[in-house]
Amino acid sequence: MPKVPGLVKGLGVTMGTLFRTVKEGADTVQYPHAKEAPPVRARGVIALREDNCTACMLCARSCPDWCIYIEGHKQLAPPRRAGGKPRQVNHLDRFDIDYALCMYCGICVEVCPFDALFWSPEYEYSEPKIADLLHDKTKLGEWMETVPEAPELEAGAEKKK
Amino acid sequence: MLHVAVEIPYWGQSLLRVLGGIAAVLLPAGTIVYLFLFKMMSFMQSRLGPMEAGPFGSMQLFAEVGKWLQKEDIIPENADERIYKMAPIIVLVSTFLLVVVVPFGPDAWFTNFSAGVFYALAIGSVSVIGILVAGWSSANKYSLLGGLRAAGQLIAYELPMVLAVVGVVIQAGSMNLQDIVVAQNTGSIFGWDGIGFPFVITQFLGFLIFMIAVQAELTQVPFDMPIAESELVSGYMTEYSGFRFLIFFIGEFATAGVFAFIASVLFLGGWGVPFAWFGWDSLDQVDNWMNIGGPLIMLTKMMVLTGIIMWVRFSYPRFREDQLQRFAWKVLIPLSLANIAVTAIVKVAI
Amino acid sequence: MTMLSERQQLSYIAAQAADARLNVELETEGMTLNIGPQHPATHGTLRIIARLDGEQVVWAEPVAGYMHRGYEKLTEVRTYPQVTALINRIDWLGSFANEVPFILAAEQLMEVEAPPRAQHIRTILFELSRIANVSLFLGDLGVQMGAVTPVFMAFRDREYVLNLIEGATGGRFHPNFDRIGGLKDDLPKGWIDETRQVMKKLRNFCDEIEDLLFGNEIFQSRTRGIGVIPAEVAKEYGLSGANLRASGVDWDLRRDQKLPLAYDKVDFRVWTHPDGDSWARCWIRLQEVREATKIVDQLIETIPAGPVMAKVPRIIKVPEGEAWVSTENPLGEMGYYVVSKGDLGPFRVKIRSASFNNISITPWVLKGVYVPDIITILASLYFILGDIDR
Amino acid sequence: MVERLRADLGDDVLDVHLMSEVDVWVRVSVDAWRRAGQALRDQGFDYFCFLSAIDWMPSPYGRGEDDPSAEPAEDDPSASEIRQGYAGGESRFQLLARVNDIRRHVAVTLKADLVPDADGVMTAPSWIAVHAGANWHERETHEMFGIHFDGHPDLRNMYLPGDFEGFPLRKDFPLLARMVKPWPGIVDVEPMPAAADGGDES
Repeated sequence: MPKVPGLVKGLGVTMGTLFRTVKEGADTVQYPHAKEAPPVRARGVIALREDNCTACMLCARSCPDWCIYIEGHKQLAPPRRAGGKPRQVNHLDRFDIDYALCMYCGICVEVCPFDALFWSPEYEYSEPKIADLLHDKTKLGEWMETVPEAPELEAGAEKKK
Repeated sequence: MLHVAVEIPYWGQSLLRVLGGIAAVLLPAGTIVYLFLFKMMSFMQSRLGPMEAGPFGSMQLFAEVGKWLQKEDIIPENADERIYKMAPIIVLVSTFLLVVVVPFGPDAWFTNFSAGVFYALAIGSVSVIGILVAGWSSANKYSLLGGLRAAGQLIAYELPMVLAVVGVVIQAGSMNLQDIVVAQNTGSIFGWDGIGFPFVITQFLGFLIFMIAVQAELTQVPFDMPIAESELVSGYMTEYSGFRFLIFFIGEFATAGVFAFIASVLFLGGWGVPFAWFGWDSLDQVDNWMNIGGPLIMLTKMMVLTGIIMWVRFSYPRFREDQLQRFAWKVLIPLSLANIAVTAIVKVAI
Repeated sequence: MTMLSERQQLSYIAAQAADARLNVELETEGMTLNIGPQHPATHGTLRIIARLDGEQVVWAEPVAGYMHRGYEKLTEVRTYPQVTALINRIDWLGSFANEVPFILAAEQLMEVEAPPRAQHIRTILFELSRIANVSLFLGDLGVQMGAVTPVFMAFRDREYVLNLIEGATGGRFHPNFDRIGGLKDDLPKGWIDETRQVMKKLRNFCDEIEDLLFGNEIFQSRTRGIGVIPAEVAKEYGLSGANLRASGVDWDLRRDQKLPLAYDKVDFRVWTHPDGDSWARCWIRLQEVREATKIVDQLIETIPAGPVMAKVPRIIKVPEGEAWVSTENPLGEMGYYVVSKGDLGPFRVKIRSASFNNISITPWVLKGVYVPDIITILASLYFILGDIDR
Repeated sequence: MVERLRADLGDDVLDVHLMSEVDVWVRVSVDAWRRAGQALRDQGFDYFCFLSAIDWMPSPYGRGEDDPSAEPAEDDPSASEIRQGYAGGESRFQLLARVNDIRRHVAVTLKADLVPDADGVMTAPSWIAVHAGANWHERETHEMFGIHFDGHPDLRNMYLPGDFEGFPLRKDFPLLARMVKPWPGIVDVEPMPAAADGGDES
């Protein structure tokens, strides 16, 4: 069989793609009308469960970009058991993440010892003003609704402790 | 068949021709841009292309024109201002002058030169001046390189184009484009006149060379060294913006359309249907409805040819400057000369 | 094939010499062309100053530094986990591959080793990032030479790979998934099946690119015999990766180095090409994508069960010492010289990035070529600006 | 390999650090820097990997994560002590280079002490004659550490603007990004107004 010249083959590839696009539809998604669902693990935005936070500063200290700002004060909470002494807890006054600085490394979520920070795959929170990218604790708390369940693991994986 | 004889006064004819001329330049440009540049290219790349403006993005071109018209007309500080402003006009005007000789029907022509082919080829190279001037007056090194490359390339490919046409002229025995159309449609292949006798059959080599040369004249990939957006940043168009860039842009695709018109006239039988279908023998007997039907046939053929031009454009990488010069001088020109020689010998022998 | 290309090389060199002689006789005036820093061909901001004689380059010099971010300084003020997040921004197209050598160097100093399952998954992700990186190169190659379609095909199919990486790690471009002692997490369910499908698509993409671009005679005439780098010069400049193998040097750190990665468990071929021209470099990369898909295919079938994290303290302090680990990254040899003083963060990290060495050869190789060849040679050397400037 | 290098360079090989299966470090005197490169090249180490330098002085700025409220650490002499790494050394700055033999799959890391002269300029012989690829690496090292290379054709700045002052990778060059902003990790939890006595734990 004589070799098909590469010039002709190339034309064939583009024409083939054209017919495939006509027949099976494009590989792209018409963004505002249709959306692709990001994977469960996608690092879109950090959500905060305020009740769990003890203002321990671990996340703020481990952040490579210094983009987490925490302020808190101590207050007395009702005792756990009836008749016990009232506990002293750290109450969170301010928890801001500056998404203009954040580089989405996820270290803060990982170091949090009290499961107060979570990743949500939500990504549509761009703002016309850069200052609006500073999310305060109420806004971070609202993201909690979008946090998905952790996915099941592939066969052969060991359960985490 | 009903023979409608409508007498149009001279001023009416002139008006129709002017409007027709504008339509013949802008309509192909618009359809090429939408159909091929927006849609075919996108589909070849597994995407949909513009979809927002109008149904299926069909109004996208108007949106683009609107955008360009809004933009500031920037003139570089060191540019030669008068010439800089003139350059896109030269390019567009040469396109308008080119479409003048193309016949669209038995009476739907703009001018009926007896040396139409000669005129077309001469005018076709005027745009070189526009491009060279644009490259020089921009006061930009990339533009200058682009302009020089364009000049070298267009001159190199002008020659095979002319020589490829000579074969057709010999076969038709005329340089009038209308006569060439008639010659193809009244002809017959060994007595069978079912499809007339389009010259693409005997002049296939010529057709091929002509199309390659057209590709180069239009500076489309693989001959787009003068534009070469990945190295010369669009070459001679680098500094243009807004309205003037729009003119270059329209000029590029309008010229593609007009060259496709000319190619269809020279090789594919132009506006005509084989005359034998309706029992016509000569141009005078052709029905008047062909003045409407002819342009539509031309448009179809034009779309097919530009489709091929664009298809190649979206599939190929580009030649290097010296390679494409070598290709023109060492391959195309000898081939077209051989084509002329063979055509002449066969013509004399028969 | 070799014969032909040698002849082409010779004629090319002869033509250039003749041109140069003519120019000397005519005493034409030179022109300095400033390519970049903002230029479509320098994906990023590399600037090339070229002194031209007509269309021929007399002298060319790349100017880097428009994207210098000072990573070597920044690593000194960060802890080890923070450094991982930082360094996957060096070569942003194959970012997981940047993390691996650093983590391995730290593990070497701490004398821990990741469990086999983690090593396996590491290798898979490493190869996936190679595919993501080099498939974009294959598409970009077309754009540099005027073909618009390959790049869209590359973006289309790279997307599947990025989805895989994102599905496993959470980050499309900056996974930050590698940890000292293992991985952050295990793979999610269904990931392996998806990977199998995607690898088929990628092989199909390689065939398409081969038909569309590599088989094209115009492409071949643009690349064959252009920018020839002999093996001796390549070694002297420290070229690595596909650029070195294209010069006929059989050196691949995946095969020639003992590292705690799963490369010894798979069967793959290291491609070399004798020519050393642009064509060879591009062709080697195409084969490497194919090879990488095969490696991934073999690895996903044999992932051992077990944990993905070794026992490491919660707060990582790396004992005093020095370690050098380099891996065969998509762009070439990427290594970290980590000096630790027993602190939370490294004392000094020397980052040996592949593109820095690969691009340092440009003044040598660009001498005497034509302006369009600058673009093809740079494209075939394949650099990422973040990898040069760091 | 080390034996041959010793034979070639004589007393200029100052120290050798060998970790089996891992790596080899060789410290040579700075005068023999080029000769060492040449000798290794002749032995088959013809693949040039990288060239750089190290400033062994601990940074006076730390990681910029100081808590101003915390008590200043006691002046620990070990904090400012200069401790060189493998293969020892005597000076604050050390040159560092690595060459591979890609046939035998071995590599050497070379080191050399740099002693500033009367003007405080440190000079080392350039490696360009040995490995042409050292050009950019030496430029980078010159820019980052202020080490002068003898025989290098042009030691222009590679990354930074030409009139940049200072040498960024020296430890006494402050990292501005960590200086202009207070560390957010400072404990910012107000103690209970009532329990002022035990409020400082957090």
